[in-house]
Amino acid sequence: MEHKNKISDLQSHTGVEVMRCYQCGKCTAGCVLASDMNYPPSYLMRLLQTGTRQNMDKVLASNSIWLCLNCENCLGRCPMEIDIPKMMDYLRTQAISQNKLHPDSKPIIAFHRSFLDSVRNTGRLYEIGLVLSYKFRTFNFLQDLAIAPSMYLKGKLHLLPEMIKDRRSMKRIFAQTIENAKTLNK
Amino acid sequence: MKIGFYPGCSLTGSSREYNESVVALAKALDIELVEIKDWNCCGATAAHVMNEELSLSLPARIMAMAEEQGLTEVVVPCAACYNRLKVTQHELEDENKRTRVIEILKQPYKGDLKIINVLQMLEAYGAENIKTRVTHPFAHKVACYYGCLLVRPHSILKFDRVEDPQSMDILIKGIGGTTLDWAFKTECCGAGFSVSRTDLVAKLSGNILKDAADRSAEAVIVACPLCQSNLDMRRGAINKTLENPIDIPVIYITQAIGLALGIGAKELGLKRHFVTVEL
Amino acid sequence: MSSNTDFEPKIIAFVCNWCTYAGADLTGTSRLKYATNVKIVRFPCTGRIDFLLLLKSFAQGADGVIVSGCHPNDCHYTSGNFHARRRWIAFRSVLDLMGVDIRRIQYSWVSAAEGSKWADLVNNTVADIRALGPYAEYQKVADYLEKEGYNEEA
Amino acid sequence: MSKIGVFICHCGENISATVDVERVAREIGGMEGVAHAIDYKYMCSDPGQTFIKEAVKKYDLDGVVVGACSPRMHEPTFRRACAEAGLNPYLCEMANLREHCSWVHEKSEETTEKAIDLVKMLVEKVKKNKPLDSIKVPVTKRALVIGGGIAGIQASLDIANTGHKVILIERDPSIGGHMSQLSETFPTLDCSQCILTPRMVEVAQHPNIKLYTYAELESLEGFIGNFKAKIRLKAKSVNYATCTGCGACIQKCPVKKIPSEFNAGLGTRTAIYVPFPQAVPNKPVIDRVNCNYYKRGACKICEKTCQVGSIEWDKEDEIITEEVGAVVLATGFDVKGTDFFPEYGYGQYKDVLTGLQFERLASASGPTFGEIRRPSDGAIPKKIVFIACAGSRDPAKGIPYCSKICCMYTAKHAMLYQHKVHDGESTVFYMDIRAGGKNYEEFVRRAIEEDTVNYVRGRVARVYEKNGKLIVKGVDTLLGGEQVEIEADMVVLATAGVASCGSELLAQKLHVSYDPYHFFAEAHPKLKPVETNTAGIFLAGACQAPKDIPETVGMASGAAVKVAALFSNDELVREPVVAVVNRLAPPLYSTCVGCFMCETACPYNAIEHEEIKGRDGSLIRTIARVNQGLCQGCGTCVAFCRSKSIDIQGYTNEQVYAEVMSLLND
Repeated sequence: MEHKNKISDLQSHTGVEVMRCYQCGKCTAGCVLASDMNYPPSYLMRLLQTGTRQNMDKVLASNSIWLCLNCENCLGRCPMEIDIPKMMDYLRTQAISQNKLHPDSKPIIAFHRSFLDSVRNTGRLYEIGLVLSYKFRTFNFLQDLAIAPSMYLKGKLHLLPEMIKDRRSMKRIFAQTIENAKTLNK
Repeated sequence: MKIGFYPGCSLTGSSREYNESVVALAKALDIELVEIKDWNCCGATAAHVMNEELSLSLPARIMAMAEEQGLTEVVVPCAACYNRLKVTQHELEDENKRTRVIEILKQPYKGDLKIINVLQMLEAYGAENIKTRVTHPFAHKVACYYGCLLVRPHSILKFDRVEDPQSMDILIKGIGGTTLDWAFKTECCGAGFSVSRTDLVAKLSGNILKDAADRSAEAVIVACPLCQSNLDMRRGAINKTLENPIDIPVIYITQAIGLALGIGAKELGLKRHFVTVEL
Repeated sequence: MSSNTDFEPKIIAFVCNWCTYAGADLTGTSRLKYATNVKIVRFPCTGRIDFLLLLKSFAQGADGVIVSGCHPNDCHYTSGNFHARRRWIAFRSVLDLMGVDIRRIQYSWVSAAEGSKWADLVNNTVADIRALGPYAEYQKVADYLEKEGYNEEA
Repeated sequence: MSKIGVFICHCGENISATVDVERVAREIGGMEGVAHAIDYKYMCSDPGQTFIKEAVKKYDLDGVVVGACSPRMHEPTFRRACAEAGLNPYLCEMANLREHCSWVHEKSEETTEKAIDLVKMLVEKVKKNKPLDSIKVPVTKRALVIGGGIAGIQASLDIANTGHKVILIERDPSIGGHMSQLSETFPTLDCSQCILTPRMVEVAQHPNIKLYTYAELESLEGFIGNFKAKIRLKAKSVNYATCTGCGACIQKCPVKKIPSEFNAGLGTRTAIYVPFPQAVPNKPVIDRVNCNYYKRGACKICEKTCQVGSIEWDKEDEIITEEVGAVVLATGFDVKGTDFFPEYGYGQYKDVLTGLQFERLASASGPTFGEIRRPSDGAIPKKIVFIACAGSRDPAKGIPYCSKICCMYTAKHAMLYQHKVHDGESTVFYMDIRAGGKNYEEFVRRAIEEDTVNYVRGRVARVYEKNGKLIVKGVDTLLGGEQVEIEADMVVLATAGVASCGSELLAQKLHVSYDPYHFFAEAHPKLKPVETNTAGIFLAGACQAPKDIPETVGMASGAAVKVAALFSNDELVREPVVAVVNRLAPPLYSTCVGCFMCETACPYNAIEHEEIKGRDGSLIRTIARVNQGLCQGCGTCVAFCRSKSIDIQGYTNEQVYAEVMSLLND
């Protein structure tokens, strides 16, 4: 029974039918990061098919869902047209809300958060700001120090952020979406 | 020819040479680009990964602004932005999602905007028409690199063919270049991991450059700032992973065509590349 | 539900010759026992069954009716059972309109290999109809047929 | 007032043990319209039947009801008995007192009463029965076989050997089909052509077989036993009456670069050509699309070289009409080309082949004379990869079904490769191995264990070329999804088997139904695998679904037997259980209002439009008429008929109402 519920649960949230997967492995064969993942895509689909809590936890705690680049090679080639990237999106939000995070996710989430902060505050991406706030999140100060100066010299970095006029709408959008969601999860 | 224009953040920052070349080329081809007023960031991978509603609302606002401005067609040079806008448009065909997003935006959204990428703009303009304006034939053997975001998901983007696309190759041939049949046309470069997982970017982008080099490409042609910055700005990190370093430049399709039309290297922002461009 | 045990419902089964009739034969050859209340009328195919005939049965005092033929795609005549099923779906609304309790019509598929299924079908239907009690509103149906100017001599 | 005889059988004790048969006979005897009612131990026995015959005569009965076993068991027996006594057999009915009563109930009042009800029901029915004559349809004892592959060849020979005439049509210039293209056959590895060509010759020489090659069916009219087939004989541009098949013209033909269909595009042929050396007939045709003369009005070299002047430039297609009694469809299948696979290079890599192309490479009569060589550079591949399920079981590509033969021929290919290239390495990427069949599993195991073929479970994501090698990116799902990359010299795709082109059109010409993939549909998935739902048209081989040779041959012989059975009598006798539209005297003609709901209901296209004309030939109205040759008697039309004008003999409204009434009125 648990099995059934889990599956239908996944489907209602993503519209993805994991039971369609017959484990041909074509997704894994074409995945550029499969070899770096705890579980390559097809293996991950199989874990989901079992529908057991242990395996679901395995998936959420794995680095696979964070290493997935959503390049959609898998979807493009899947004979059963299973939208694995969409499933990955869902699994990531689940992993965050259940706070089951693989260490590999830390820098990635940190980057995304820094990115979004910048967008929230300025309406656009403020690259120096992004890199700085990312570094404070990850305490990885040395990274990219090498290229930053030459980026600046080549005019690829602005010291001051570009701001959009209607920043209030940005605040509103964030407040009603991601921040709202956070409070819900708490 | 007059058309709406959404540069996106990277074109105003780390990839401004792309912006410069697009603008210069448009000018040379008498295409008038009308920038969307007070446009915001599309949210890119970050929003997509972190929160669905956010990932829909940000692009929705951009398109709403364009609609408000009375634009019907918008060219989006950044492949990432192009992908986000197209996918959002598709997702918002769903009644519930659309109403929800509209209430977030507090601003009307019709969703009938025609979103095209740079290749489509040039296609529409016509490879033949471009040919007639060529003054300095682009006589180089190059590898056209499309990446993921231009062609996938095919069911939504419906652009070119998902395996071995051709549109960029056709344009290059049009300006006197020869294109390689190579293996990594649509393999992922690591995209959003540029900062967070430079190691993986080095690995993936390395594979791509290696194949291009093995087939003795003089340059890699791209239409995506993420691909470009990964293959160009990250070249140092990439070369660390390879036995023998690769020095082939990575230039934008707009720069290649610009050169063929006799536009200056500076004007096209070729000086801004990390890997020196001598074409 | 109040089930009056002394009541013996009259049930007619309209079955097709190729699947259910043969299935019922198999019930016999396998000596499976079931209630005597059901009597089989044989048709070439459920597609042949005119549902006004079912109404007539009720009007004449049947307490329940079974319609059974081949499984989908197994129809001896390729599509008769589909026609029957479609007609049955349309017919149900008519019955509702007339206040006939559609639980009194058991629509089923029994293949030539499903002897035991036939026995179960009969027993369950008899139990259900018995629970529903005798069919009293048959006059209603009779009037309806009257109004439709319908008679079997047509 | 009818005179009906009722005969209750004890069936030894099978009925009498739980049913009081004497009481049944007694009570029925008292029924209105029953002239005679008895019970007896074994009604189906000789004495039993004699009782019936005598009673029919003695009481001059106009109806008989036998209360015994299931009519599915003995209805023919008792109807024959009645007929012998001079009573129309269709006035005899059976009440099923055994299977539907005595065997399924305990001994009791109710059981006996049910038995009485059942008999009464049939008595009431018989009162309404009408004498019927079984339908007789004349049979043209000549069969049309469409398709000259192994299925068509087998069916033709089997029918011809029963002494009946066969017309075999083949759209290509030679018979032989796909089997003639194969190298060795699984699981025995015997040479395909060695076992096929003798059969091809036999067909050509058989006195009962008329062979039309380069011919296609134009149209088919009529019904079982009485078809009219129009056949298009495509212009060969060569007079076969005079042509000796010397082949001089082929030697001289200047157009030499046409991809050879027989070699699956790996070899070339000329514009005037014989598809392959063992072709039957072994005479050339001119391919007008590629011939210089037909293209630009000049050349005619073949004409000059022909000693006997057989070239006929102005020959036109010819339409002939043949009358046949049965049709066997044996149009086979096609395979998907490599260009169907974007991820494997859209067919742009010369050394990515289909299974059929590999057959040609492995075949002694092939372009490389049986040596496995790369089409690109003629080198012998040291590493070869076979990809199973290429297109099959792939809903995204529109082919969800399993093509069935690929697992076996892939194992065979790998085996042949290992036998021919001893230092070669072969890898097979598969999802499942489907080796159901006599000695099939053993065959696959042999490939794996003895010929050391490397089987890897997983699909291949893509294939691309790099410095002359084909890079195959696959996966081993049995190692938890470990990626496998192979630098291969040749890749063979076990491409999906699909319906042969034009199947849909042909099916529509013949009014046979077909599945979503254009394979022809059998009449019943289990019990009528070689029949179609159009009486008189049968199926053989892969036109129904992908099949291997043994299955195809078996099916072809099955179809042949059905045809022979049909031809075994001069007239087709069918139960008169068919629909009829009532006819009345003028000015009514019929209660049919011509709405043709029946036509929409009929699965057999048996409803025809009958025009009723006045003396002056003016159209009065159009009503429905049932073609009794096509009608199978399902009666769906009866339920559809608004005006109750169409009815089905043996199950008329009158009859079934009588039955229902008798069950309820007491």
